[in-house]
Amino acid sequence: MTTERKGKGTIFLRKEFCKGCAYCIETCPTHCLEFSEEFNEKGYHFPVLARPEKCTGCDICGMFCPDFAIFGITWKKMDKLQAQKNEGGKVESRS
Amino acid sequence: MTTERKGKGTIFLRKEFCKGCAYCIETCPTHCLEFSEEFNEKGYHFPVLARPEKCTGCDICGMFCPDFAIFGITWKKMDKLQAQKNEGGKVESRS
Amino acid sequence: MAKYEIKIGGLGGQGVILSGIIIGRAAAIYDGKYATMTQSFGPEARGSAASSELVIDTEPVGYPYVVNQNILVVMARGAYKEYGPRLVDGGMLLYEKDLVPIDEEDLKRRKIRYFGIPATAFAEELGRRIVLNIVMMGFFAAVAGVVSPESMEKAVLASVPKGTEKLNLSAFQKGLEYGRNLLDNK
Amino acid sequence: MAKYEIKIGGLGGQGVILSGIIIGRAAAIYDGKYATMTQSFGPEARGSAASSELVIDTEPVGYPYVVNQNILVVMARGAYKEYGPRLVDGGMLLYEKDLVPIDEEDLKRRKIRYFGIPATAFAEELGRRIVLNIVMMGFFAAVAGVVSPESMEKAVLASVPKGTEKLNLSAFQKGLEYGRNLLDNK
Amino acid sequence: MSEKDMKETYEGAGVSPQDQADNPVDRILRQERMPHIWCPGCGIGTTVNCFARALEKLNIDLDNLAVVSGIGCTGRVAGYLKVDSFHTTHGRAIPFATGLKLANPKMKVVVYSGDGDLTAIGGNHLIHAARRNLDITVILVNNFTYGMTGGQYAPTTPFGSIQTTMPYGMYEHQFNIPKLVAAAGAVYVARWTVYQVAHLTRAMTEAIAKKGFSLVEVMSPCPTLYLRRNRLGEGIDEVKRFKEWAVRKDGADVNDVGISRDKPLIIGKFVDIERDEYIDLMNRQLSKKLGDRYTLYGVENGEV
Amino acid sequence: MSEKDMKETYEGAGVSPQDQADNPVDRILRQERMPHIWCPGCGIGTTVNCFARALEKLNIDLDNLAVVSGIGCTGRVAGYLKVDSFHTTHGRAIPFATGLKLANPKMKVVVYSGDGDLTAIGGNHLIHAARRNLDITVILVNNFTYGMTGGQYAPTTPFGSIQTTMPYGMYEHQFNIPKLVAAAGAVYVARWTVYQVAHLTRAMTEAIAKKGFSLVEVMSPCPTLYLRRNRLGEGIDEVKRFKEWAVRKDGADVNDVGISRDKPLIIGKFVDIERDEYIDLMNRQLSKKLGDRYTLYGVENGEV
Amino acid sequence: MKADPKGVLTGIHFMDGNHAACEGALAAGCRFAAGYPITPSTEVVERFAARIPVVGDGVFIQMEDELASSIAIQGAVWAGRKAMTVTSGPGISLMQEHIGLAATYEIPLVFIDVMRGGPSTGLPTLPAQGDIMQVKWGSHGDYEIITLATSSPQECFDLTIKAFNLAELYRCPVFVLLDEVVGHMLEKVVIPEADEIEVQERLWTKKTPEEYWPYDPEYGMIPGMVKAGDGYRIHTTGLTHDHRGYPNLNTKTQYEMVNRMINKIKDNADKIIEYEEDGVEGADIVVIAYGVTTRVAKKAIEDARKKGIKVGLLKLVVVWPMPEKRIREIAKNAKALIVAEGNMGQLVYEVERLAAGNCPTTLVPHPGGGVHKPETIEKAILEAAK
Amino acid sequence: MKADPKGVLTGIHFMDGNHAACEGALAAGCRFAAGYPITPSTEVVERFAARIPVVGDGVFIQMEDELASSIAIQGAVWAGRKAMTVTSGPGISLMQEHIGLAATYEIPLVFIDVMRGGPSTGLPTLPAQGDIMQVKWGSHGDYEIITLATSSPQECFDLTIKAFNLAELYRCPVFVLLDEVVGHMLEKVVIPEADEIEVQERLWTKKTPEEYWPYDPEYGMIPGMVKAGDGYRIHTTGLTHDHRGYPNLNTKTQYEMVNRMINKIKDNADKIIEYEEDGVEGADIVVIAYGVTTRVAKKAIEDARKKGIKVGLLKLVVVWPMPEKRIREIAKNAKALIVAEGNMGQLVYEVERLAAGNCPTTLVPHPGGGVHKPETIEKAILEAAK
Ligand SMILES: Cc1ncc(C[n+]2csc(CCOP(=O)(O)OP(=O)(O)O)c2C)c(N)n1
Ligand SMILES: Cc1ncc(C[n+]2csc(CCOP(=O)(O)OP(=O)(O)O)c2C)c(N)n1
Ligand code: SF4
Ligand code: SF4
Ligand code: SF4
Ligand code: SF4
Ligand code: SF4
Ligand code: SF4
Ligand SMILES: [Mg+2]
Ligand SMILES: [Mg+2]
Repeated sequence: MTTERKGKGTIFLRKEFCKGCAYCIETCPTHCLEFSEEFNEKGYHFPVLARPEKCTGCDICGMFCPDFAIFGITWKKMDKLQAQKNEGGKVESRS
Repeated sequence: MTTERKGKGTIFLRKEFCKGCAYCIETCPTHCLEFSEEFNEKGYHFPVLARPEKCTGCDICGMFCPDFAIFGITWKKMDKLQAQKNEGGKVESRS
Repeated sequence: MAKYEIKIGGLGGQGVILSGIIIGRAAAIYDGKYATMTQSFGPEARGSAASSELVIDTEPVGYPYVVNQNILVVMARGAYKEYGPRLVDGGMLLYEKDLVPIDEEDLKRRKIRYFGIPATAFAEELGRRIVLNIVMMGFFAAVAGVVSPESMEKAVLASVPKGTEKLNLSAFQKGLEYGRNLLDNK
Repeated sequence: MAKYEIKIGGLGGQGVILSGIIIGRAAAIYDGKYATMTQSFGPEARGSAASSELVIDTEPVGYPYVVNQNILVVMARGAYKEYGPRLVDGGMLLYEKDLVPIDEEDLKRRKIRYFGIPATAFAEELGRRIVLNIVMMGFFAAVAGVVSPESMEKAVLASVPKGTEKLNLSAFQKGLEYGRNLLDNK
Repeated sequence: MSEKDMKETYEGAGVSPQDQADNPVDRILRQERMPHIWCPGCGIGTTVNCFARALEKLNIDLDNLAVVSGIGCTGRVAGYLKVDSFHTTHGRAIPFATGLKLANPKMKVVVYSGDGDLTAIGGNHLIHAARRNLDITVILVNNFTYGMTGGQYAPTTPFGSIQTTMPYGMYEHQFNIPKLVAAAGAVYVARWTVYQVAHLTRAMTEAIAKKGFSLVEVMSPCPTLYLRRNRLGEGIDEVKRFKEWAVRKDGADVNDVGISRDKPLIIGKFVDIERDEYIDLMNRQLSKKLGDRYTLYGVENGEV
Repeated sequence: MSEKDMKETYEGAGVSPQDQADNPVDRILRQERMPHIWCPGCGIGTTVNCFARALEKLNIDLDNLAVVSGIGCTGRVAGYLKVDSFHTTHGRAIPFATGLKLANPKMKVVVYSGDGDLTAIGGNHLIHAARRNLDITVILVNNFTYGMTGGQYAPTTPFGSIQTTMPYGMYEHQFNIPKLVAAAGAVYVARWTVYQVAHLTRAMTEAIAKKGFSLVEVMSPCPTLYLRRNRLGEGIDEVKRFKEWAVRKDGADVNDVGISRDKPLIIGKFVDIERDEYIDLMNRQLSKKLGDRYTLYGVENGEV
Repeated sequence: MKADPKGVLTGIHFMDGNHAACEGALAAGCRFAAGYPITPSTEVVERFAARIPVVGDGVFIQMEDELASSIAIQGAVWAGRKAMTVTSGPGISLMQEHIGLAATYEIPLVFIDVMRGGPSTGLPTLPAQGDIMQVKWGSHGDYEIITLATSSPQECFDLTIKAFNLAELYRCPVFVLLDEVVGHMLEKVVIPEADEIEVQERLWTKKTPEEYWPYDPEYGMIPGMVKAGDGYRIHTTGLTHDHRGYPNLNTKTQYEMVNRMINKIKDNADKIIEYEEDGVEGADIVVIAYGVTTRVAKKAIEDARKKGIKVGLLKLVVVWPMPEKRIREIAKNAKALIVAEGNMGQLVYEVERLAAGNCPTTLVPHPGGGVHKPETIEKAILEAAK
Repeated sequence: MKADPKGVLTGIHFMDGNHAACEGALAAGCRFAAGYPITPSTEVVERFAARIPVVGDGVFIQMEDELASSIAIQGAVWAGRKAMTVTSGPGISLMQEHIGLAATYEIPLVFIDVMRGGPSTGLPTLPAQGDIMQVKWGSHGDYEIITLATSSPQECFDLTIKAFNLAELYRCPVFVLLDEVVGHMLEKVVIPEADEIEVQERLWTKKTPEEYWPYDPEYGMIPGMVKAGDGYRIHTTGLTHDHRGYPNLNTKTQYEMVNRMINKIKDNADKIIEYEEDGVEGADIVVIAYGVTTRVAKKAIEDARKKGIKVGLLKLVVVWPMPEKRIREIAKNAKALIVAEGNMGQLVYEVERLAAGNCPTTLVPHPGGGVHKPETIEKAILEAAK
């Protein structure tokens, strides 16, 4: 399930963690996030990458998110991680 | 039991309160106090007005004395108090 | 029914506690019954479920919590999920129609009477989403048969902040009417 | 006498507590007896009386305080005044001759043996007024017959600050000799 | 929720494999305890986010990190971090941390707690820790209120603000926290808001790296109990307000950094000085006095 | 000892009648409790002497004066003064005084206690009282030690000094008390030693007269447990040393008044500023919000 | 004395226990409260903070911690006020030194403890009855306190007034215990007219400053009080003190002081004690309970009675001092005593002591976090009846 | 495990109880002490401060107050140390919140309480036994602690070691009580060679970080311990927590937690309990006492025996938990029990409970400020024998 790479990066979202606070949406420097129409289980609107072409993967959204729901990453870093993984290198989860 | 008025003032002493700390002796501006030869009941030497002619009644000894044992007063004030008393005026003890 | 054991569930901020107070006050002060309201609150519930419980009886209430939950009022899906299963057979469910998807089959099987109202929509019509719970209370007054509508109305007036009486009365009326119509049409 | 109940009294700073420790240590560690020392201390005693108590026995000491005060060692007038009357008839009094005026008549009436020593003067002779209590301990060793002089000497050495052993030994000897002479001449 | 589960809940805008999302927060979170209890729009989570990134930057062995919290909404931070973490009693995180650090000096010890916890009931420990200058770091989340107990006034509540125990508006003076801890002896003091995430992260990094007692005051919105009651909107409104309100003045005189809602909110690094650290002082004095009889404490291979 | 007895114990160098000795200390002392427990050469008594004279100068109704002490040698002061006087618990004189003052605002309330009591266990109350700026006065007798308990180190013990719990010399940093209370919000802060009896008396007068939280730090010798252990002689030696050691700098920057035995001891009046008092603030805010529904608190005949 | 109408919110209210307790305090004449927020008690002082500026001539202050609150109120009492503080278990733990001080000062003081689950931080929002021994034994040394337990908002109102009255009468700390669920439970609360509320005035001394000493018994064993500023120029201390309030550190003074402090409660116990009985006379089984547990026990007892068991309820309104004589009597006539309490066994020890082997005493514990199920108590009754 | 010789001052000393207790702590492996000065206890930490830099690898810190000391030691324990604090009644009052925390954390911790006269500031320099109920009941909620009472400097040494060992074995706070007079009494103290001193090592977990949770029972009911920095990355809290140490605020978790915490002591009581009997078997009268009072009681008993009375002594070395079974037995065989204690009646309530009406229980109180006169106890014995 790969997707088109429109911008320099993308976001990950744990929708069910989101409490709809709008921190990410309001602080994204490129204004590429918007609230979903949809509610999550708890009844909150969550962000969607409305303008993926503008996402730089800077993870400012991620730094702001008080609920650890969103996380931005550049394709470059993604590829590096993917490569590491393909080489069998374990992605350290305890630093 | 009046005594000769040699200086401008004199001291009162509660000998048994004295703990012989020398505060009064060392701080008297006119150096008119000295330790007694005698001990008091607790075994301390107490001050005596060795040079009464030099006492100004300034009560600096009294301000320093940590044991509320000594108190200096001018003859002038003494006379005033005496006069008040003679007039039947009560010397207020609770101000 | 002499004894009602009512649970009101929703999300924090929906006025679940105030709803409990209104019903309790109506019953205890204006309807001459005994009413005990308890509330579950606390940090663990922050930003999630909130609930209040009411025991209404004609004699003094001993055990203060709901045991035989025979009426459930829910304003959020989570609350329905959590408290729905605890409704006793033959009990009654009042729910916010647009927010709470119900399982009609299950309810029917358990012989539970259920009544929905689009309270949020009504509240929004009145311009203040916040009066959703008062709409619910009007609805409750009409449908539940626990306390008289008159007492409920008095209790609403006694419980809402000063200056908001009119708005809240409209909300209450809205719910009441909707409820009455619903009953008439059933 | 199997059991000694000793009170040592003086002024704060005279080494009253150390005296108690020395006798206790001599008895408990070097003389194979049982010794319990207690001390009265505290803010109320600041700058005034200080005292220590010793119970020495051939069997373990139960009640820790002095009840039958049969030996009194005093280094200040106040202490004599306070503890003198509590000496049991037939007891023993050791006192600093120059500091403590005694009431010989009273003592004789109560059959109390009393021995004085100008310990302060001796201490001053040795150049340190502070060893007054050690002079007293030498005197005690000679006169009291509670603990052996050898044990007392060891206890003095074990109890005084390092570097002061010589001075303290001289002080002890001084008191011991004076005491022995006194006994010989009595 | 397990770490794996948590990763899998990510919706990666269609990206796969999802577990490549190398989020530093996820690595330090106790995933099984998510989601956390904080309200929508509460800034505490954002500070934790920054903290995770600060640790990443510091590149320290997390096995040697301990986080100690008192009681309060912020006090729950310790419980969400996958390090040795201690939820203590109200106001007493600092003395607990003092014992921990002193007993095992190799640990990096961070106290993470709220304004009420650290400056009201815990005020004495705060100033004494600053005085001693033992090497610990305090992250103080200032949300102008006692969040956990329902919004009572704190020694930080601004003049005029409504709180449950100040129903007619705050009339007590506030602490100027940087000034107070600086006066007590802190060697590093900074203040940021949750708006300046990058600065905040750097400040946390610096504070943890700094030897001695360091403190970072983080201004953070409490929408539920402070903002709404004072008609100041939601969390995001305060975050945006911080942007306007805050004026950065590194090296500002701590006398000038008292907070009032009518005046600019001075932020920045206010104090960064050198002063002998506690264990160093202890080792120095005891060695001086005891010579060979004393072995340096907490020193492994010549290094503290 | 009754007042009369006490007067009769005076030996007036032959002067008669002796009861004419109009000593202000005698009037404020509980004569029946004399002599006091303080050691020979302890400076606490001297501070009381100055306090009595300060009261005389202020010419206030002593019925409206309350003195509150914590526990310690200095803590015994309250017990010797013939005013409403309270010996509380260790460190808690200030919150007791806060309750007393707030409950009966016509009282002048003075807290009289030691450095350990007020800055160690009582440190939190000290800074919070300074913050609130309720109108009370603190006389803090700093003798570098915990006297009452036998000479343990205090947050004021100078570097290198020997104390029972610092047998090899003090290695902890000290508080700079004027700086700390100023940072917390005190409006009047002065430091004097028992050598400057006249200045000290005036400072006490000013502090009591000042509206708001005021503090006078008095340096005072503890011969028994601090001086002798550090081979610094008797009380009088320290008093004389104060004369040399102390340098008066009114208005000195509180940053510069930390104490070290190697540096000059800065004394003088450091802080004397205006800042709204607690009850005034309360009255103002509540009147503003409640209007006629609120009656000014603690105000008799239009005066507080 | 009748209550001051300014503090009396006459009317019929639907109110929770915490708010009702605050109204009780105001009605009783409390005009000073100091507190430090803690769940589940804070509403009491929140209400006080809102009400007192309007009631007038009083203050609320939020102190920096519980240590400070619990002594600020003592300053206020010496300044002539009726005062209280409010907290929960962790706060009571922090106040222990000052509870002992209040007992030693012998001042009227009310501590409201809204009990949550313990130990330590425990269950901040959930009920328990785990502080019942703590309030009696938590401070060092020998002293006596009075403790009331409430089971409904109405009782929170009524018993808070009673607590203030007892505090004044016996010059001692009085505790009002609310189970969390009682504190947060709303029920009808009837607040009568001010002139229907009996309020105990402070036992002011009748002596002149010259005759007066603060610990000279004046009202029975109780010394009369003065307030700061009235010219009595008193001294008081937490040290062992004589009748003058001056430290006097010896066994004799200690004995006189402690003995009177203890006996003023013990000897007046019959006047202080309050309990309610329901079918105790002639019962085989007697359930002893306090606070919310009494409500559950009632249900259990009703159910058991339906099964033919002769079971009664002894509800302790005043828990400390215990109704010792009555419990001893009951134990002699009953087949078994059952103590149901919201802890793992605390008051049961006292009941067992008083039972003196005359009948067995069974504990029905609850660890906290909720209240007993009536069935649990009923089961214990049925078991005991076998 | 044998004691580390570095901490053992082998030899025969003439030493007071406070110093001996410090030596006991050092011998037991205590390497961290935090304290706040208070008469009459301070010498314990004064000695520690002097000794620890030379013993090595340890610290003493004087904290700003008792609250701080009593939690600094908990940080130290989690950092792997054996730790203690030392105080007297007022300090114990201030430590109550942290005593509950230690119980809830389930950490080994020793509190030395050198008891002075109370309540409040009381008699700072004079003995009493007024904290005996406080140490058991002073904190809120349900928890269990262990308490030892010493009657001589030798016991101060021996029982402090025992206290540390029990703390490690049961992961709970252990109190060592010294009467002031014991703390300041000098007697012979024999400190054996290090290899003659049995020291309980911490019950370190045997599990890996992956398997480990801090409240999983591992040694019987007791969870194994880890220390900060060892990679286990634990969490703990004073909130009601599950086996993982995570907050879990409900009755079930509460029950599991509290129940295990209590039962690990109750179920092991037989192993923990220590008492000494002197002529209890066959005695008509049994005197029960602890601490210094046992010494006085011995004298009284000897004197009474001379008068032909069959009287025995039960000396409680471990006071909490009480030797319940033994006392119940004794009560069945004796004509009367006498409790002599340095307070106005505290432990006597427990003894009376255990006597269960089988024989009367008489209190011989002492208000503090001294110890009983042997005659006073003897009189009570003679009275009871009538
Ligand atoms: C001894 C004690 N007193 C009071 C409390 C109640 N309490 C819990 S958190 C808290 C205040 C928290 O405020 P803050 O530290 O600012 O944290 P926030 O919730 O705002 O993050 C209080 C008073 C407690 N748990 N323990
Ligand atoms: C709760 C409590 N902790 C400790 C003590 C013991 N204590 C009494 S006075 C004192 C220190 C006094 O020092 P300071 O305030 O400087 O007064 P000083 O005696 O030096 O005048 C201490 C620690 C106590 N009484 N109560
Ligand atoms: S990663 Fe950066 S650009 Fe992309 S959504 Fe997040 S904040 Fe915006
Ligand atoms: S910041 Fe996080 S919680 Fe807030 S809206 Fe964005 S994803 Fe949701
Ligand atoms: S009154 Fe003055 S001059 Fe006279 S002795 Fe005293 S200090 Fe000296
Ligand atoms: S100052 Fe007072 S105590 Fe000191 S020597 Fe002089 S009279 Fe005596
Ligand atoms: S109450 Fe305030 S501080 Fe606490 S979680 Fe909610 S928003 Fe955050
Ligand atoms: S111990 Fe020190 S402070 Fe206390 S009375 Fe003696 S000299 Fe003064
Ligand atoms: Mg906060
Ligand atoms: Mg001091």
